[in-house]
Amino acid sequence: MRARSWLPHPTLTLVLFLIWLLLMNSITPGAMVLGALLAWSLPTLTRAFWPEVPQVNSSWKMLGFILMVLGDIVHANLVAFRLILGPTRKLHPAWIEMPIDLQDKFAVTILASTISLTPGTVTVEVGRGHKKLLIHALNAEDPVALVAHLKARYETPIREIFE
Amino acid sequence: MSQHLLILPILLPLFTGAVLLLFSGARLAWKRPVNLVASLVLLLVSVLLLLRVTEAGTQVYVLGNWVAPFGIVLVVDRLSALMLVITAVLAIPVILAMSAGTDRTGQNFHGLMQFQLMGLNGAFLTGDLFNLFVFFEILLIASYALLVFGGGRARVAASMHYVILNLFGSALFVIAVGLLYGVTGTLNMADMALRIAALPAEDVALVRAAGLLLLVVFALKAALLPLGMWLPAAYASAAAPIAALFAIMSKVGLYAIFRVHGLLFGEMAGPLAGLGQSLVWWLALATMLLGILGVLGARDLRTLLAWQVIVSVGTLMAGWSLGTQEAWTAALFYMVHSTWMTAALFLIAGVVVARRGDAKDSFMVDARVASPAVGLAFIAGAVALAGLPPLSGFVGKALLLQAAGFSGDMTVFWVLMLCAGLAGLLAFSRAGTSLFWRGPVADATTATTASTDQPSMPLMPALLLLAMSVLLVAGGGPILDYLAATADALLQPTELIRAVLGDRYLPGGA
Amino acid sequence: MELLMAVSIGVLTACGIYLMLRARTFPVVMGLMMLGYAVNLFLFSMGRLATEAPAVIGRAETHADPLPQALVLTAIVIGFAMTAYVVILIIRGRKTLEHDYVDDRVNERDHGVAEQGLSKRAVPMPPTPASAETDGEPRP
Amino acid sequence: MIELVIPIALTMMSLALLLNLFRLLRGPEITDRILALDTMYINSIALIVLYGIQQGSDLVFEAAMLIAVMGFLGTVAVAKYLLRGDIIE
Amino acid sequence: MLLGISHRESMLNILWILLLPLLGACLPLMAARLGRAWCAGLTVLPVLVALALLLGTAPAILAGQVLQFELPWLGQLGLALALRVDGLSWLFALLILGIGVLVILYAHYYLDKNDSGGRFFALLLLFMGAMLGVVLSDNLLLLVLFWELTSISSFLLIGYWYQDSGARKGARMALAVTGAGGLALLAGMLLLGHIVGSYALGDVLAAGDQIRAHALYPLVLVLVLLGAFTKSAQFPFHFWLPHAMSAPTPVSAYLHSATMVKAGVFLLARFHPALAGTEMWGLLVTGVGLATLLLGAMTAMFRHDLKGLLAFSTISHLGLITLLFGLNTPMATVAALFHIVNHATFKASLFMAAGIIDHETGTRDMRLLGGLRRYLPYTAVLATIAAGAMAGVPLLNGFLSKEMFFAETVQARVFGTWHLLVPVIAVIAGGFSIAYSLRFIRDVFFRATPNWLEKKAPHEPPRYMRVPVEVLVVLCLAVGIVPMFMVGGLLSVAATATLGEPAPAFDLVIWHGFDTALQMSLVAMVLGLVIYHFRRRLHAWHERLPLRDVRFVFEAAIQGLGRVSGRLANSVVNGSLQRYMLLLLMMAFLLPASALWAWPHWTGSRALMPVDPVTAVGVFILCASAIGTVMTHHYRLAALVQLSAVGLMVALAFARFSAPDLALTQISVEIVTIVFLMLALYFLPQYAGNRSSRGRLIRDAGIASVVGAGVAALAWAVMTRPLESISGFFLEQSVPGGGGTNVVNVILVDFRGFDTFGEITVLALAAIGIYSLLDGLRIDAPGRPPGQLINPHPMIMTVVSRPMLPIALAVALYIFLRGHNLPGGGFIAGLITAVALILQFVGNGVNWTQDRMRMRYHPVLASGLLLALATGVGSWVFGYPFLTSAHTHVHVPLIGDVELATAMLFDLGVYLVVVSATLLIIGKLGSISAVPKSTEASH
Amino acid sequence: MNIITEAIIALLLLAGASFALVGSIGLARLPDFFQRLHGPTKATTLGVGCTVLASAFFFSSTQDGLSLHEILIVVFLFITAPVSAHTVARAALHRHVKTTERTQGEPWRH
Ligand code: NA
Ligand code: NA
Repeated sequence: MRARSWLPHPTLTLVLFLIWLLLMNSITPGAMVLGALLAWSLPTLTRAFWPEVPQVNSSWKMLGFILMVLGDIVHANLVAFRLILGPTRKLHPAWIEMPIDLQDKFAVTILASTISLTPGTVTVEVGRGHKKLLIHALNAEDPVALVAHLKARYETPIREIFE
Repeated sequence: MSQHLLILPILLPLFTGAVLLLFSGARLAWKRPVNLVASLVLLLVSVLLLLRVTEAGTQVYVLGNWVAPFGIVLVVDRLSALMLVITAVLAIPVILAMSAGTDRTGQNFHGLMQFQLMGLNGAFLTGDLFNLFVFFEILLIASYALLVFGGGRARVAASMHYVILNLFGSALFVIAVGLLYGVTGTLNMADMALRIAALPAEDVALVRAAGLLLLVVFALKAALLPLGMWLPAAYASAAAPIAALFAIMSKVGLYAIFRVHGLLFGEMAGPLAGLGQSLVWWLALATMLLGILGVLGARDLRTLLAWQVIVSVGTLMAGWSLGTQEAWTAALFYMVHSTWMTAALFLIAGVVVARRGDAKDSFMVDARVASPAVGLAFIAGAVALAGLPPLSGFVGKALLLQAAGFSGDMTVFWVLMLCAGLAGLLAFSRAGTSLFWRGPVADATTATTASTDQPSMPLMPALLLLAMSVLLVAGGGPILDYLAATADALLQPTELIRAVLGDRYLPGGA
Repeated sequence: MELLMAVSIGVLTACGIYLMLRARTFPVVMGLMMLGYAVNLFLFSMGRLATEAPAVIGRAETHADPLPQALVLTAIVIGFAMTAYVVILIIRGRKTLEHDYVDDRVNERDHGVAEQGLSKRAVPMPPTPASAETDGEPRP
Repeated sequence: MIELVIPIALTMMSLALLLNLFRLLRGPEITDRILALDTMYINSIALIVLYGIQQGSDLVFEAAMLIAVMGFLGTVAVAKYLLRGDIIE
Repeated sequence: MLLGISHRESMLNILWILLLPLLGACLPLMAARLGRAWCAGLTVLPVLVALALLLGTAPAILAGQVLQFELPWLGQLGLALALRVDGLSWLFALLILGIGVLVILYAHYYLDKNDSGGRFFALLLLFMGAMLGVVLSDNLLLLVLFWELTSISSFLLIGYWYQDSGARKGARMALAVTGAGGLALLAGMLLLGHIVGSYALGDVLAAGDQIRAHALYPLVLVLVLLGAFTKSAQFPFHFWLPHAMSAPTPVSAYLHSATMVKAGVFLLARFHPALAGTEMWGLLVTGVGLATLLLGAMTAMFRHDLKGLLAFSTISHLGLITLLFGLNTPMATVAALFHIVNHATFKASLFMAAGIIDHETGTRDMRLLGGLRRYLPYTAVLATIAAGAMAGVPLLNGFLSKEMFFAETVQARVFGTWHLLVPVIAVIAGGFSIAYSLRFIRDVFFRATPNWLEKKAPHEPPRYMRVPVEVLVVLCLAVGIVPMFMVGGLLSVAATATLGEPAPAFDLVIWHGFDTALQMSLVAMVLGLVIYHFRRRLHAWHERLPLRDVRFVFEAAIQGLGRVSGRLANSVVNGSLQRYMLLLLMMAFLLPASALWAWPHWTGSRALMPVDPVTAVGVFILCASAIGTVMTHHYRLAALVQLSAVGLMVALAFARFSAPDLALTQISVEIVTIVFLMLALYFLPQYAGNRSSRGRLIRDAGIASVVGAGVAALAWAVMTRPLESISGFFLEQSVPGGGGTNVVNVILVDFRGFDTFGEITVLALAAIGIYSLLDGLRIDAPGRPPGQLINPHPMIMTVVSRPMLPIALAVALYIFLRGHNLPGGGFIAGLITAVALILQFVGNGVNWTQDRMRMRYHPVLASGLLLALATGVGSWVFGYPFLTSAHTHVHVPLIGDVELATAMLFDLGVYLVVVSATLLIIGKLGSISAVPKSTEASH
Repeated sequence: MNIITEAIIALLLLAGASFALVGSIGLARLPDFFQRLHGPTKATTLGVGCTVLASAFFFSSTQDGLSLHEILIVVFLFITAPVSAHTVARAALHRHVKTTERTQGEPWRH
């Protein structure tokens, strides 16, 4: 869908505004005016570089997803702690192919990044036409179960948010 | 407004260069006159500055209104003004020669030329040691681009050596400047001179080390043996007008030695006075010897000229290391002469190359340039450069020999000077007979490599420079008076220091 | 701490110089970069070392010497420009000279040879990346 | 308490950097070295931030942020080079 | 009164005598188009005027006056445009101009239609002017100046027929020998000037005793004599002269009779008062003259070429004159001057005659000629008379001076007990002289006419071509018959001028009794006839001698010199960067090391910082990565990765030691540099095996370590010393004067904004230079790594790159805005922007990105520079110097106080330059391997 | 700064350093490249996250006003770290970098 020309990326504008406030590290009128100006002008200026605008269906869901991923990161890191420090012979590394149903490139990227961020798995390759992901798992005793887990926990919410 | 005249030799080329860059897609028919007119204005400015310095003494320009030694100052004294004029005079024939078509063989010549002038003028004007480094880098990077202008195997190969050695040289420069700052706590050269004069005894060795390191850096640019080996290949391979422009490049090193070592290690410097002179003396003699060998062995004109540059470097550095007023006067005269005459002959070599087609300027191929005008110009240039009368080389050489004096330890110098003349005589007569007298008439249009866009090369720019040689001889009296005063001022830098540090600790800012 | 800094400068200088003495272009460029680091640290250290003393007024009680820092900044930028130029030059050299040695031993001024671009020294073409598996390192 | 913890944290970070160095020097694959460099970059962020806390000054914050924003470009460039040779085409 | 003072009007005349030929040299060049007659006519005109002016001074000169003219020129050098006409210079000037006129006339007929008359006559006039300069100079340096000018112009005259290899070689040889002599003369003159304290000829001539007593006298004498001997073709420098015969005959007639070769003996005469009179003078001058006399005379006998014979005869006669000067008696001087005149007349006419013969028969080989009297009776008579003068036949001028010469040789005591050597050799040489003169006449004009000549039937030359010969022969006769009337007065004033004291009384008469001289003449005559009689045997004997043509020897020597020199030079400058680098390194190390050798103050008094273990680890990593880079440098990619670890550690070091700006800059630069090197590596081999020997590696490692240690020691020495620097001012003035709290930034954009200006210029220039280097360059990769078919733009990278652009731009703006007060600034902001855009290149490709960027880099680059420039120039409006900054606080509604500094505008210029330069480089580099747009796959 | 804040900061610092260290240990000791990849990409990222959070707490409590800009580091890192991990892994995959024999499955390559 085509974005409105005066506000091509509303979400990006919001994000930039927040980033600007964070950068200034203070909420002063000056910072907000400048930030608003920036948050509006930068996406407009760089529109040519990002023609296809990802559609965010639900900001609340996205927030929830982010929090869940953060939680997973912390939790999984503790697991990784054990795996890395433990005897390496007990690891079960595996190549896993994960079929995906996402259409949007942006959504696929979010999925791939999420998988990479959560310990134990790294997205190594995206299949042609992004129909599948190649994942390397550090310790996957049951690859099939892992794929099911990843699809349920990450792919489904992402699809809900973006498609 | 007239107080800003001092900075114009830097800003004018910068502005012109930037404008040429702004319209980099414009046709050469527009760029050429812009470049030329800017250079003519530059010449005017330089001459005005020289006149002003002659009348009113050393001039100082306080950049950013921050007084020395805190801000950067530009200083125009007799030496700087002289260098400005030499450079501006040189620039005009170079631009004229390039504008005949060689500027088509590469990109952005006209812009680069202006930036080259900016770098050179900045180096001649600045009174700050680190700023000198910065301008060195400007003039170097412009020269890198100009040296390889037009491309080709020889240029690329020579360029590689030139660039890499100079990058190393720049690193050494930074180390030396850093060291001097670390010990003296200042960057303004006049201030540094005062601080070196009052240096605690235990720090003298450090400053001595830094001074010698600087000498190495400058000697690299000046192409003193054993640091000058990059030069023959570089000069011989560059496009002829570029090689002509490069005649000033090796003089920048010499200028820096006169300026920096004259100021920092002058008579005020106590134990450091005359730093490096005795060492340079022997290196200079070795340089002359090597140059003589190269001149004798050269098998084409541009290589011959490149080696002739080495000879003149040796001669000049020997003159510097003599350290007397007479010697410096003579060296300065010789510098002016050799810059212009080297350039003139490179321009003539360009004409020869353009006319001889595939034979280029090789002595080994039979093809003669059948133009009496070119031949005459060549003779005049050769006479001047070989130091034969009645042109300026003879005067320079005689002055240097007189200044060297007649004691026994000057024997080697005398012998080398005379041998250099003889070698020039032999080599140039060989060159002349090969290029102008031997073989069938050369016809560039039948050459296999020449295509329709073979750039032409006019003789007139070279004639302009040759006329300068006549001027140097005919008007030698006033010129020598000026140079003698320059040498005096270099040996007695107090006037300069006073001009720079008049009221030392006034807060600046607008 | 001064000793550590001096050692760093020394090691960087030594490594840079060793690389600059190599016969091929790329190591020389790496050597120049390494020397650049050394020189920048050297210049920096000429203002003496200071800790907890950034030269920002109001943000610390004492201030490190700001002048060498400014000089180093200039030196870094110039070094960056020069590195860029020399890197392009060696690429150009590789294309024009058809080898990646710093020396072109073909005597250009040897008449007639230059025009034909003949090489007196048969310069061995370095192995192409295709034949140099995993950047040439021995596999474990 | 913080004064006590920071040296410990700094020591652990130094140790981490040393381990990265080991991988950087050891290889064996070029990708190992790239990974080691990437990790060094990220660990440096932590080191800089720790140092900032120790000094009580956030003047070095931007340095850490720049690594976070731009540091990965180097890794990406080298990795892309390995894939294609030309990283921009 | 010996040195009379001149009249005013004649002073200017002297100058005109010199200037007319010199300036007149332009006339024939301009008249060349009008035809030969105009050419010659316009050539002779200034010479005739000059001659008239000279003759106009005759009364004064004959009255013993000295005319002088002086114009100050290069006083600092001691060079003045000072001229003098005294007896000696008048005599020479007369010869130069008089014979010059005849030669011009002769040449007009001699030159071929194809020869360029303009060039010929111009060079002739130039040469004439130079010769006049030599003889008229009243200043030593001026003399040298004209002396070398004669060498140069004679080079051009000898090489007039340059298509002929012999002419070229002969010209070069003449120039080499006489030019070298000229350099020696220059040295000699400088020394003389030093000894006397003046370069004025009068002063020098008056200081003879002082000169002879000076320790440098031997050196001066040798140098001056080198000049004289080379010019006058004295043994062993005589060899150039015969080869100069390749010149057109008028040139030979001029150079080798009256002018060029006479310059040498002129020098002996001119400096006689200053240099003569010592034993050394006697031995050297007499000895060389004697050797030359004999050698020349003997060799002339063996020449088959007419001009060759005349050339060696010339050498011989110059030896005779030299010998006379060496004898150093007043009468010998008179004799020498007399012979100079005589030789000029008869030798010029002989050369002209030889030219006529050559012209008419097409050969000069006496073995081929004969019987020409039938065809050229008139010329035969003239030549015979002239040859008679050369042989010294009574009633001809040569006889008189030869008699005087013989008489003087008997008196010679130069060689002590060997004094008889001089007359004996003189007689032998006289014999040879008679023999070759005889041969000249008989073999050419008499004998039987060869067949080939009969077919050709040569005839007499045009009427006026003979006139010069006639005039000269008449002079030979006139002087020979009425010598005192003809030249008595002139010789007297010339001798006076030469000796510097009144000339001895002499009487030139044809018959002065059957004295020793006449007896010697008779012996010589008999000897000559004998030699001529046995000439065939002598020739046969001579041909068996293992002699080599000097020209080939000389050429071989010169070429050998060139080869050896070239080889030596090229063995030093051998094109090896490694060598140059090593030498530079050694100089850069050894010179400072010499200053610091045994220096006891390596550690200063400054309190040291305690070591912090984390920093120690950092230093360890830094050093280990650096060494790792070196160890793996053959595996370029691996080395590069380690190198960038070094860069990272350097950035950390800056952060650690209170330089946040530096840390930011270092990191930004580091990342861009890696991208850049990766781009570059694509075009270079990835792996380069080791080709250096082990010894070389160890040597290099050793040198590197020593230098590294040196630099470290320097750093240590400085870091441990207290510093009293100008930086306090910056800390004080940063806020009030510069309007910023970040002192480093204020220094960059204000206190030392000019440095920054330069720095961005360098960056811009690097970009332009790179653009030029890469322009038109298209490189196919040396070979692609495996997997080349995979998608060039992995989706994840592409997708992430897009939001990163606005985010990074926001960061860049933030960094830019805070720069003046906090770490940041235009440069770093520029690099961040560049990185954000590079990311687009990497993620999406060159064409995709450039389509969207629509940025023309050159104009942006220029705008950046111009903006910075405009900011700087702006302060002129307010009467402040360039780059003077202003800052103020502005209240903006909603936003509050905003601090505005012009320095920020300057920083914006920096920003623009950095962005455009970086992108220009990266974009250009990326595009040289890029597939053309049309074939790029869409994605 | 009260004791609780201080404790939180200390805890975060220790946790952060530990994660970073463990990540680096993984990089150093795991047997093949793909396994080593897991250590740094995440553990280290989290380590930085904790440290940065500590910094945010620290500067919020020592200076007036909240200091949240540290969050930006985490944000940027979470955007960029997966990309670098992905590209390096991909490069390794296509260069046929070996894995230990016990690795299950086979990777596909384009
Ligand atoms: Na100011
Ligand atoms: Na800054």
